[in-house]
Amino acid sequence: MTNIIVPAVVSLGSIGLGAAVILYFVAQKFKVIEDPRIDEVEENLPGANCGGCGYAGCRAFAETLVKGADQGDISALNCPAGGNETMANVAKILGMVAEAKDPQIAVLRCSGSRANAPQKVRYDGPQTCQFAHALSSGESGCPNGCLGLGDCVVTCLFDAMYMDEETGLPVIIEDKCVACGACVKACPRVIIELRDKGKKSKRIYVSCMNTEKGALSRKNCTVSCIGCGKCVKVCPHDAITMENNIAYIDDVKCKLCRKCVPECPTAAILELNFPPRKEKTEGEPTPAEA
Amino acid sequence: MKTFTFTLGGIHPEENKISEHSPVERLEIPGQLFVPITQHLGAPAKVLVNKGDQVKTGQLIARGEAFISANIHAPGTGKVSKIDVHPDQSGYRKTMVVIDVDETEVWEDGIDTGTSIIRSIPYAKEEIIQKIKEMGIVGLGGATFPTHVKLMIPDGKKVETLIINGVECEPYLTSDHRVMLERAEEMLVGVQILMKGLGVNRAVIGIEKNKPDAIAHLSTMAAGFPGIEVAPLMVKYPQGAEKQLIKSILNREVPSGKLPLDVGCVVSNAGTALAVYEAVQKNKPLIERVVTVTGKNVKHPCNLLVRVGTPIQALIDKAGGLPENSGKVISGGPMMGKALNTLEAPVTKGTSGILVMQQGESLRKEVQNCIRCAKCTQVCPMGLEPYLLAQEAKLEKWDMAEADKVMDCIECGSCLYTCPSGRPLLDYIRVGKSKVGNIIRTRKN
Amino acid sequence: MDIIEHPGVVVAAGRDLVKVKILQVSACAGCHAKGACTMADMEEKIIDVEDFGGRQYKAGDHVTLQMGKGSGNRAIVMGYLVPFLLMVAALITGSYFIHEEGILALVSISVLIPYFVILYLRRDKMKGKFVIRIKS
Amino acid sequence: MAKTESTFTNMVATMVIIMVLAGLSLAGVVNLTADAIAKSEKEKMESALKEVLPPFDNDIAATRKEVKVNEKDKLVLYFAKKGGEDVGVAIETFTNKGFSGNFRIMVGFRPDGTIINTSVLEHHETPGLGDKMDVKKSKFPNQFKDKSPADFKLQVKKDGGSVDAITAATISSRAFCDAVQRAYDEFVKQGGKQQ
Amino acid sequence: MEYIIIFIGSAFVSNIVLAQFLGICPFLGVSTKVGTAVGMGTAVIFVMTLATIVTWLIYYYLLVPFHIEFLQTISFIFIIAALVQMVEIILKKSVPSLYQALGIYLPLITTNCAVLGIAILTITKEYNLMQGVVYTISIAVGFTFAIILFAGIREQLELTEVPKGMRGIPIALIITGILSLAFMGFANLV
Amino acid sequence: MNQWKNFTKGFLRENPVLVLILGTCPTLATSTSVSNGLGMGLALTFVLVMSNLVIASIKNLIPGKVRIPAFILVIATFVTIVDYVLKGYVPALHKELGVFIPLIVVNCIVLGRAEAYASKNSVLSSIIDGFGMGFGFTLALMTLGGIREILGAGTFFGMKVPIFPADMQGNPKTILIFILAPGAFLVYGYLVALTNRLKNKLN
Amino acid sequence: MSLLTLSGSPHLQTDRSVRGIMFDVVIALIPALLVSMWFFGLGALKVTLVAVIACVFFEWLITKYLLKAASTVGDGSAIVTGILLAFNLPSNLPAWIIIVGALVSIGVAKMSFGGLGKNPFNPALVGRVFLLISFPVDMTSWPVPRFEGYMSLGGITDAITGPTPLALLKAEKLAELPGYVDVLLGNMGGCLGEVSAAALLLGALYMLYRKVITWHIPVSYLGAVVLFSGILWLVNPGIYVDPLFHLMTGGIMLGAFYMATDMVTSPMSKKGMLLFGFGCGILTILIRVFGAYPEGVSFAILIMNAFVPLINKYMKPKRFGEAVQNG
Ligand SMILES: Cc1cc2nc3c(=O)[nH]c(=O)nc-3n(C[C@H](O)[C@H](O)[C@H](O)COP(=O)(O)O)c2cc1C
Ligand SMILES: Cc1cc2nc3c(=O)[nH]c(=O)nc-3n(C[C@H](O)[C@H](O)[C@H](O)COP(=O)(O)O)c2cc1C
Ligand SMILES: Cc1cc2nc3c(=O)[nH]c(=O)nc-3n(C[C@H](O)[C@H](O)[C@H](O)COP(=O)(O)O)c2cc1C
Ligand SMILES: Cc1cc2nc3c(=O)[nH]c(=O)nc-3n(C[C@H](O)[C@H](O)[C@H](O)CO)c2cc1C
Ligand code: SF4
Ligand code: SF4
Ligand code: SF4
Ligand code: SF4
Ligand code: FES
Repeated sequence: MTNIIVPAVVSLGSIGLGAAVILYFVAQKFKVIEDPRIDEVEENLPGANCGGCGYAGCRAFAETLVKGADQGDISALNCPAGGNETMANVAKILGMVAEAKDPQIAVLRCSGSRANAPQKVRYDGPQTCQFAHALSSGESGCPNGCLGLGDCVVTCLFDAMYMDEETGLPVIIEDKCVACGACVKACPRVIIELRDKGKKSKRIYVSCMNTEKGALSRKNCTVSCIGCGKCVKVCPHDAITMENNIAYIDDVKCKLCRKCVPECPTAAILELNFPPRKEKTEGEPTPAEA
Repeated sequence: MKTFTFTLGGIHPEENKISEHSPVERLEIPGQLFVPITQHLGAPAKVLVNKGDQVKTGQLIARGEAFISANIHAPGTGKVSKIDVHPDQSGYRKTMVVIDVDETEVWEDGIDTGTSIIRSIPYAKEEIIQKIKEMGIVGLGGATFPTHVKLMIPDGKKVETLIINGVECEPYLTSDHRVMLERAEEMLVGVQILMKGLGVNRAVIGIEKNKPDAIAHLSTMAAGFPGIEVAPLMVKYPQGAEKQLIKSILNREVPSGKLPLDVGCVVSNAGTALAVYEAVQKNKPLIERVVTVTGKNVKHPCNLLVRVGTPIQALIDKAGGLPENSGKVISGGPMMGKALNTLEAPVTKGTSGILVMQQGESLRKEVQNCIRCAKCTQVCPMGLEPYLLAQEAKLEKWDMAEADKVMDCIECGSCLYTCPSGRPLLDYIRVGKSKVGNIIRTRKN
Repeated sequence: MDIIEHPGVVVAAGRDLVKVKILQVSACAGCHAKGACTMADMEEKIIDVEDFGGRQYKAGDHVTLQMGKGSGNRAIVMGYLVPFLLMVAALITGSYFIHEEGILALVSISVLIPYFVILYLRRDKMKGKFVIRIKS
Repeated sequence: MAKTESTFTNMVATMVIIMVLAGLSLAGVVNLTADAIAKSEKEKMESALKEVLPPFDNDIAATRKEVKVNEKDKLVLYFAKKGGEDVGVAIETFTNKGFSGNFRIMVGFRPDGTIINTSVLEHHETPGLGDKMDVKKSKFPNQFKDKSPADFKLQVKKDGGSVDAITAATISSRAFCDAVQRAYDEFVKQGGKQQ
Repeated sequence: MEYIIIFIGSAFVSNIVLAQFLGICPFLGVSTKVGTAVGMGTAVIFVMTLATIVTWLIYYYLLVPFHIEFLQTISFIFIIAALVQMVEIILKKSVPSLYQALGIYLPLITTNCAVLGIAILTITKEYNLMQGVVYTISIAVGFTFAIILFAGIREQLELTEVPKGMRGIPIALIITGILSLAFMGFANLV
Repeated sequence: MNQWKNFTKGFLRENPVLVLILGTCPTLATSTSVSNGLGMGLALTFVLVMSNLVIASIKNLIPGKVRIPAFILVIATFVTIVDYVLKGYVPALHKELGVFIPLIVVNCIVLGRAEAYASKNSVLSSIIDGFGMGFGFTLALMTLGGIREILGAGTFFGMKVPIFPADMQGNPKTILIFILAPGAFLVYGYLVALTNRLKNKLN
Repeated sequence: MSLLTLSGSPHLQTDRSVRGIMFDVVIALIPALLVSMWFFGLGALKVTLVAVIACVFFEWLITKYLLKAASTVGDGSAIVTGILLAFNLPSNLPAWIIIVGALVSIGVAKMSFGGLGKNPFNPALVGRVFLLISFPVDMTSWPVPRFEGYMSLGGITDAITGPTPLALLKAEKLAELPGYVDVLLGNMGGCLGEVSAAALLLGALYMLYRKVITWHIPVSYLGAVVLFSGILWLVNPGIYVDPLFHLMTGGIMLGAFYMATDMVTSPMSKKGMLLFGFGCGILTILIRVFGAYPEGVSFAILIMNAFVPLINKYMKPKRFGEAVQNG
């Protein structure tokens, strides 16, 4: 049976030779294997493809990260969904260090619930905020208020939002929100804002975006910011500014002293996750720093 | 007599021209007038008056400075009480000049308020255009496109025919119908002025055959006006849409993305012709128009001559008040009109009718899956595929929507009307149009 | 006109020519299991682009290449369809003269040689037929 | 262990070495399995022969005789003898009228032309339908036993023959008859015994 | 006539994807665009035909004379892989612009089980050269036909919202199943 | 990674057939019955384990650029071995599996494992990986084959499963289509959907 | 006063609804059902009821438990699918087989894609072909119609089975073919719904009148059948039957008017519909004359269903302004 062994070995040997030659040149010319670090980085990303990083998906972001590392700088890149831990892991893979970023969270800057901003007309088009916004000022008449049709809720990939049936407003679940910002982009009225999460998740913000004059906005909603400026005056840290009839609290400057909150005549300033206030008399300054 | 019509698509909703036989009445000027500074397609006009100023009826109060813009005149005599925001027909607050109307009306100098009909047109082409521009004339057919712009034919283009749109294909509406019956002669003079302004010697007035009295009346009258003909049209929506009308009458199709100019014609509404007459022959700016107030449950459906800026509430009151079971109040016709969310909004130059719908008929059908029945495709007068465009818009496939010519949609609503699944086709298509429009614009820049 | 787009990265940019690197993946790589299956499923290709509107590019820029569908179809016709037809034609005509199938097979394959030689000689003429642009 | 570099010589050398090794081991395996393969093929043929023939004692493989029908299709005849006496002929026959193309069956005849038995060698008919022509799957082939095609009309009843077709597989049944008929014709042509 | 029978039989009756289960990966994986499907199909027709001719030659003029048919698998896979690469190289060298245009337009053509499978089947079915070529072309045409239909359906499905659990591979397989069901109508056509 | 996890990952989480959708052709073609599925599964497992073993042991000897051809060569050798062994000793199975045995050589699972795993890991882990993946493949094929055999032929491993009423000749009226091509696609489709659901539930 | 309602224009909608369209189809199918009950007895009714109930039940079950969505059985499409499935089955089919068919129709061909309007293939036909291939025996044994059939209550199992005209054709038995009158009235073997061309035509006229379907698909379908079978007949009248016979037998009438016209699975443009119908016609005759199956309607329509997306892509309706695009 050697008669088959010899031709077998010879022909295979020559095919092997030929293939090796061809493949050598081919390999020389084109073959690329993707940078293995990309896969590794991608594995460490949450894989939610939420777009919070500003790239088309986790893989695109991984590619950017690797490229950034090659250029020696990934400080501008951040994965909000994964948070500091993920970024630290990724940085380690790439041999870099990631600075910890303050965690953020989405807040709804509107308190126009069914009770506060009663329905004046009925909207009967496609049930999305985008359409309702394009058609008219909405059911309550407030041109800046929440339309309550939940475009934001639908977009959230982390199940961090739900519609409160009673108020007709979306609610952000603190533990779940990763501040990817998808809802901010989805809201046609841009009333969701990403803010620093603050110490122990304490936050103070003006929950209104109505730029109309006070009297007008009060017509539609009892808790609107009327642009009276009282909070601006009372804030000891210069954290509040007034523009377009609407007060804005800068989350970096705000020291969470809570002085502005009782000052607001329409209760448009919300405080979250603070211990209950002690019963106090009118005008008495609240204790600074919680 | 030959009946003209267009070929692709079209629907025939119930006509319901309830107010057809009610002669135009004048609605008295209300105590306060809210005059928006944008009542036309294009840039807002620049306000010329200040709070506290006294204005006369017909006085220029805002000037349209951009190329596509229009002048605004005071629709009443009185004091400018404020220049502030007030809800317009969309419910959003827009800047308006608010005039507290005086008891006695004082007209701006030079305006001829007499009723005599002046037939001779001693003006040259340029003067005509200038006058139309001064008087703030915009198209009354719905789009409120500044009429003087239409008359300025760019070099290299040639216009041969003026088409006067007296179709009024929208159900319920009758304002153009009444104008054509009651003010035919003035209107025809207006047509002549437009012809002169355009430099054409042929004008065709298109009227749907559900207005036989108007066809007959105008045909006889037109005998005295050389070059003007009347074309009876088949009753089919949207017969009055510009492109369809041109197809019906001239058998020419305006190509995608092109203007009527490109097929040698200009289309103007019948009411616009009347406004042109008044502007040129009587120096009267566009401060009032005929508005149909109608609806199945409205007590006195009527056609009213209304000053611009009058709150819509006043019109409804005149027609017998808002009926108990009203579900929707629409500015315009049921096919193209806008549902109002407040009756405080004022009448503007473009308001052709106020329609009050009953609660039952005002609610949309339940939305079901598209069954691909192709009915929407069959009725689309532009030969589009609405089911596809809507779905592309819904799933944000803008490039596909563009390739499928979403921008050609004239928003006639035939598709949504006809869909057995009650799909909100036009709502989606509108979103598609605005997105694709933006994309095209940014690409150009 | 239908446009085909493909992302790429600039590798070198000159005054008249930009070289763009694209990653061509196989059909299999379109599937989500590409991590598991790596048989020749990706290749980098360098594309020369002359039509980039005079804009400035530098190595590392991410760009999108565009090509008319017509160019793509022409490429398929010239790269695959014509050689295929030549091969079959040679096979059919050859079968009347050549009765040894082995030689017939060799002949039909070898007609590809002159074809590609001709293509090679005309390569500069062909350049104009495949218009690749960088999307602005 | 350091990784081998991708130099030209290295590459060629590795490839050649692996190829040679592969060639060697394959040749070995082929050698090892060759007997088994030959045996299994022989067994398959013999078991088919045994199924359709009465007991015989000659070297039946040696009596093999091919009759080419056309370029591709052929009939194969085997002649069984016992004690030098002709006891039967097995004919490997085919049809191309099957539901899914060709199939091959083996038919055994007694010297007098009666059918001893049939056996399906290869087919692509639908499982559950056409494959019922196999003895193992249904009784359909039993109706051919001991019949002589001289008086047993090899056509399905629908077509006026004597064969009960397999329910819902008339096509296969028809094709089966076609194959048997072809075998019988050859049997008659050959005169029923080895010449 | 014989060739017509082979053609109908292999392109429709036992379609490579829908009945023979070969080349499913590119079938499922190829872009959902009809245009790409057409291009892919053309490329596959060429590559398959070329591969069959070459492997046929190798088999009958190398493996058979030396009695080394057992090297079939090993040699075929190498030859096909090398062929595919050669086509690429030749295209690149002869007309770089054409090669570049293909790079943008089409996915990479790879050796998959369809190409190898058909090369092997051509041998198994004992076809002569002409029959083998006709067979291969028919198979490739059948493949192209199937992916074009499939791409069309997928393009349409992209605009209808398929239930979440079924999206992607499951629905693609269901469509293929129904398509395969429909193609059974061609049964016994030849 | 812990070896047990390494072994079991192919069962569900990274099941090559049901999750990664690799090697679709043999999956569909050879799952007409449980035994065919088992046969194919074993054949593939053998090739997988052996090639993983060889590749893992010689991985450092092979220059990077001929890695893939060398792997293919190793795999093709084992495939041919399996081919001949089956032909010699289980001819019936060999006939059923037909062209799909040589086609193991282009199977993504085998090459993918060689490339992604064996070329980077130790011999032991590679063998375990091969067994795990092979087992996952076999499991999937047998599930598919089981469903198709029961519904389509009314049998399981050739034994009658009496769930179908019999026709006049006493044969069960099975749903034939399941052993034909369309049935393969449908069952596979729903099995993939089901696996996805299961996987999501587990996560 | 209650609240005003807001929505985009238009503010009018037609009163045609999906449910209305589906019930029109049901109404159109009633004459054919009555005829088949006349010929096949209560078996016909039983098959229809089982199919309809199973279809509706599966749709309800799947929407509720798998898709977890609002029920859609109210739209009536499952009823149409059920009836049409039944019309494609022989009247003596065991109930469990019908239920399997209904599950395939609704579960596989319709709900897997998301329900009404999303399925690329005709559900009833997928169900039928599935059954045809799975149970060829049961699916091709047709009870012989008898005038007294309606009296033999449920005596279905032992009904005599006989061939359909098309099966006779396949068996090349031209002599035994029934006459035209029998064919027109339905006095021949076959599925429930394909027996009476006259009853089907009556229903089709109703659907045309109600604008549920347009003429394009049926006309081009039947035209292609006449054309193609006519050519064959002219070439050799000895082996091929005349076009009229083709038209009247088998499922062509049912297919052309009720199944190829299923709006979900047919093209959107008029041009497309004509091409679709034509393709169905050609394929039907091709399969009937040259293929394995005596009847090709189901396969032909399913195969053409697969072409619909391509037809829709390349045969757009005529656009306004298109003609003068370059002028
Ligand atoms: C941006 C723009 C430019 C236009 N330019 C002209 C023009 O130059 N001449 C003209 O006659 N009409 C012009 N039109 C007016 C249109 O032809 C048309 O009459 C107007 O949009 C109202 O039509 P509608 O009511 O059918 O929508 C223009 C319209 C738009 C939106
Ligand atoms: C669907 C549709 C229907 C229309 N119907 C009418 C109509 O009935 N009468 C009318 O004058 N204009 C109608 N128009 C507006 C005309 O297209 C066109 O803009 C108008 O006649 C131009 O005249 P104007 O600029 O004087 O308004 C309609 C537009 C659309 C899109
Ligand atoms: C999937 C499928 C496979 C079939 N396979 C066969 C087959 O292998 N052999 C056969 O004769 N008929 C087969 N048929 C049945 C024929 O198409 C047809 O029913 C038969 O030729 C005529 O039926 P009869 O035997 O009841 O007259 C098959 C049918 C189907 C649906
Ligand atoms: C004219 C018409 C014909 C129909 N034909 C069928 C049919 O052949 N098969 C079917 O399952 N459903 C049919 N339907 C019902 C419905 O469209 C079908 O169930 C959808 O395909 C399900 O998405 C038909 C409906 C209409 C209006
Ligand atoms: S709530 Fe908004 S920011 Fe937070 S996770 Fe959801 S989408 Fe992202
Ligand atoms: S926050 Fe914005 S997106 Fe969310 S419900 Fe309100 S309006 Fe809609
Ligand atoms: S609204 Fe647009 S898409 Fe709809 S019918 Fe009218 S033109 Fe066509
Ligand atoms: S009319 Fe409605 S249901 Fe019919 S195709 Fe258009 S969108 Fe779909
Ligand atoms: S297994 Fe991938 S193409 Fe066949």
